[in-house]
Amino acid sequence: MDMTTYALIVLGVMVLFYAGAKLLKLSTEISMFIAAAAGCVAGGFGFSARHIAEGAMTYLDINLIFITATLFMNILKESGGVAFVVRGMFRRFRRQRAILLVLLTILLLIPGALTGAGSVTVLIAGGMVSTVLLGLGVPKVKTAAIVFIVAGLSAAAPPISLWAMMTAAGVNMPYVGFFWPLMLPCLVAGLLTMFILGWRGAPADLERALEELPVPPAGMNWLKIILPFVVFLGLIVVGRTWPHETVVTGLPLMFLCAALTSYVLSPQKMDLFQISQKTIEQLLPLLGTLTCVGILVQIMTLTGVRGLLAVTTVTLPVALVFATLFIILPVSEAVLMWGAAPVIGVPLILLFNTMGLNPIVALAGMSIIWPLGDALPPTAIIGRLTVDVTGYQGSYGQFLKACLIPAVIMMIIGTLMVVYSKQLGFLTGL
Amino acid sequence: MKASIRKLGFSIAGLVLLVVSGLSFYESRHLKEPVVLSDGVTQVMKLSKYFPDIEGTANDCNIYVLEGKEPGATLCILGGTHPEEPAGRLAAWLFAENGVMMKGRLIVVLSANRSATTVTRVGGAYPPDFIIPSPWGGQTFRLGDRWSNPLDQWPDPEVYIHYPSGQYLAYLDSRNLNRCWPGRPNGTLTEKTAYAFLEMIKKEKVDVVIDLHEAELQYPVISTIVTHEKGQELAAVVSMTLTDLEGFKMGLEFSPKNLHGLSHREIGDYSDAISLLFEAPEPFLDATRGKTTTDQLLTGKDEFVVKAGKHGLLFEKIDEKGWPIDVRVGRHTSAILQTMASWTEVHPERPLLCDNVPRYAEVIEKGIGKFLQDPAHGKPGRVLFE
Amino acid sequence: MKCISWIITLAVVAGFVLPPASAQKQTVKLDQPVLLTSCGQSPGPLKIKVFFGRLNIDYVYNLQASAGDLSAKKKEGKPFKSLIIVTGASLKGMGASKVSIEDELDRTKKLIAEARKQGMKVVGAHVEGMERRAQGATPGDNSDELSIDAVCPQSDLLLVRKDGDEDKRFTAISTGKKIPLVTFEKNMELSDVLKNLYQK
Amino acid sequence: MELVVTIIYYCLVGFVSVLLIYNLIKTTEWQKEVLYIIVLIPFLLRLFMLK
Repeated sequence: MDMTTYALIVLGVMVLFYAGAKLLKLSTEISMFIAAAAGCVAGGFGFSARHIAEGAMTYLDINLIFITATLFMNILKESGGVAFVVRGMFRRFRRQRAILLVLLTILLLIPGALTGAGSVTVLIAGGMVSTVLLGLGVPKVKTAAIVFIVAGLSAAAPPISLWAMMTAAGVNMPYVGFFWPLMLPCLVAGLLTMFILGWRGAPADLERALEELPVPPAGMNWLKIILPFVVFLGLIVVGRTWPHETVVTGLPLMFLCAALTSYVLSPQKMDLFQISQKTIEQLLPLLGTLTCVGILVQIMTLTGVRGLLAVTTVTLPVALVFATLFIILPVSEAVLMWGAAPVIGVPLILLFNTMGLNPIVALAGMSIIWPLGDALPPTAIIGRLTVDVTGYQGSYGQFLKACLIPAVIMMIIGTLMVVYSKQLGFLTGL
Repeated sequence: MKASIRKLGFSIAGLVLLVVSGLSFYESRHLKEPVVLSDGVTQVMKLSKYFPDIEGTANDCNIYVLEGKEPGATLCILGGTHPEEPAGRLAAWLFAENGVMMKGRLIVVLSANRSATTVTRVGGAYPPDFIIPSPWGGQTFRLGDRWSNPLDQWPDPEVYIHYPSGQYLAYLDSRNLNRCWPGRPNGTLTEKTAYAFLEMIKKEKVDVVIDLHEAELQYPVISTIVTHEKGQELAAVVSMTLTDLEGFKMGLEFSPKNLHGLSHREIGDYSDAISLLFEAPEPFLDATRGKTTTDQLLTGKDEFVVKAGKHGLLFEKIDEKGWPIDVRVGRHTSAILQTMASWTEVHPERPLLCDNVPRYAEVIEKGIGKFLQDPAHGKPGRVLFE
Repeated sequence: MKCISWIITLAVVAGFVLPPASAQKQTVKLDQPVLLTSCGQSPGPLKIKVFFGRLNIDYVYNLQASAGDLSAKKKEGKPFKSLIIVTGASLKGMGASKVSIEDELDRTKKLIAEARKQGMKVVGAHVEGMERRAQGATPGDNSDELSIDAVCPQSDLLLVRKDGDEDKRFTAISTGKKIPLVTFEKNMELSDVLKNLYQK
Repeated sequence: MELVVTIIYYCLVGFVSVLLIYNLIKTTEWQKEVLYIIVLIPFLLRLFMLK
């Protein structure tokens, strides 16, 4: 049997088992695990414990970053810090809509940018920001769309963009030079989304909205909120300024230090074990996804399915690839979540690199499009989470429709960044 | 009750997976690779001799010295900088098990980043080891990875900043020996390893250092010598002679001055030695490869990589014959022997001449296994382990 | 084993001593001193440099040589008599010297113009085979071919390793522009080719 | 000093492992149980210095 037939059979088995598992209403993570195990057996490797465990190890460090960053954000929320910021902003700028919208965009971008997860943005800031937006008279469906789109952008925003990190790692490319290529489109698209969807709307009862916002505990102040961020940024700056005089700390420990600072400064007592345990519970779908994606990729690599997808992708007509990026990326994200990065992203970046495009800018462009898949079935984790958190009760179709304009903007920005990546190479600063 | 039995069942299944995989990882980390010393090996040292901080770490590797019958220059071969490129290690192995220096001195390193030999790449689906068949059965080698084992160096930095240039590199590359030159004494394990080697190069007054590598066919720097400015003429002659006489093409590339951490740049800059890096083709590393197996690793045959080649996406030719390990190892042994010959042409007063190591054609004809020695028949005290 | 190394050594020596089978009769003669440079920053010129050293030819090796270098030498009263520009681009090489192919083409254009002004002979060379042609480069990267276009049609002589002319690109330039083409098969034959070219 | 940081990381991995086991015991959904076990494996492999 030739390699193509063999790999196609294994791929077929994997797809079949994935679809079967989904039909049985199993979660995406477990479906991916089942597909991987079935592929391993179909490929003639049996149930290889070594390969499954090795694949599961792939994103251990990224999982640690996830856990510590989310722990930091959760402590900040539990201590009343986020409520303090939202309330403060709303009180000060409730009559200056433009400024408030800019600040809300930035606020929504921060949690996801730091953790790499849009769901963290939704959980940490989504509820409060939607309260403010509703207070400003923005309809519920548009509020939900804003939270979802900006949360997606926050996940793509630097410093942690998992799509970019995972794809870069897959092609041995340094995760360096991504800051501005990711930051600029995220900011632009985020602001456009906020203003397009949130500009219109007669302010409802501002005072009532203010009342609805959670009240921060007494003793909370700006210093207590800023200091943990100072610790985090300070560790990054120190590490970058004196890399050879200081000890290697790594991102998880940096986030842990920030989390502990926030914990110590909190005006109200918190149960650290309980918050940590809740954090793990909250993150289980994401940790599970990353672990199962690692297993899936390992088995795809083992059986040559990754090679089949890669060689098929890199030999496609380039115009076709450019023209279908806006479909391929969100759909791959909807099916595989972050698995889309190593499975689809890696061959695409190989193709762009061999074509002489700038792989960093191209990958940043792709990273802007990927999050759109988080609203699409079968997974739609973040889309559904947003609908829950913002309290939107209309149809899911209406929610998707509300997301359409900003989604098209993101698709256009992302595709243009890929096509003109060479000309935009200066953004990398390399 | 039912739920707790279910939970127990799942937990036991998880435990079995953990134990079975854990045992496999443990075994490959501790697999012993015998080295039967050639009669030409006059001394075996530890790297820690040059930098005691390395002592007791995974990277305190063996250094094999082959003192010549007549004096001459000193050449050092670094195998195993990237253990997942096995032709580099195997070529060095042939020198350690067969080489006899007639003139000059040879220093051979088989596992420059020994830590990286003890782990395979997550997500890469590598086999843990591979067997080179030999007339006496065969020898098993650890496959290894490109980066040091996280069990020996953890955590990775937020971004890796190269010492002393300050160049930003991927965080993973803080565990890549070929991004850590010239190293630093108070750095990470990988940086300390590079520092220790540089100390050795200086103290032993090494004239030429050759770092042996392999590359994926989609990588532009392939089937070539990368040379520091100091070695340009030597490399040009070696490249031309090999292409003319041995039937394989060997290109030439300059070591970029603004790309830091690589052996061909930093060894040349921070010591008196000429630094060269040899690249052979290894389709096993290509992201478009098919099934990831030991067979693919050793034969270099791959339908998908051939398909990528037909679309003009590769920098080296490949057909259904693939790139067998014998061909890749033979390229390295010939290139090293030719470097000695070309060096001697220019420096007749400080010659280098090694005997008993097969060149390209002979390695292909007889296979590497023919030149691997049987540890069961090694003389007492002449069998060591990597 | 010893026997094989002897055979190889003999073959190397033979490469230097015996006349190259494929080298054509050269009608163009060149004078010294010669400026040896590159268009594209590939390591090709190094191969010629090695033989210049062995043949005791008076040369200056400067990969970034400019028109100013030619006029400065003229001012000194010791003008260069011939210019060899080795074509072929090296992405690594150009990155290392922080120049783009456009910079290279511009520098080469000025260099050839100055050489013409001084009445020097210009040799366009390609010595690294098909690996240093667009076929050996990234799809879409035609910098190797651009460097050939910038130099070869403007030359008085083409010096090419035969396997680099697989697609008859240099033959076409030679025929079309009536520029003599000297080819050689083995690298070591370059020694005799250069010896003949610079023989008084 | 590097050793101290490494030890902190092993403690962190240990702590996360405890949390994962705690949640595994607490949860009643079978899919979550399976997922906790899958997620736990890499943490334990690192904790026991196997991978």
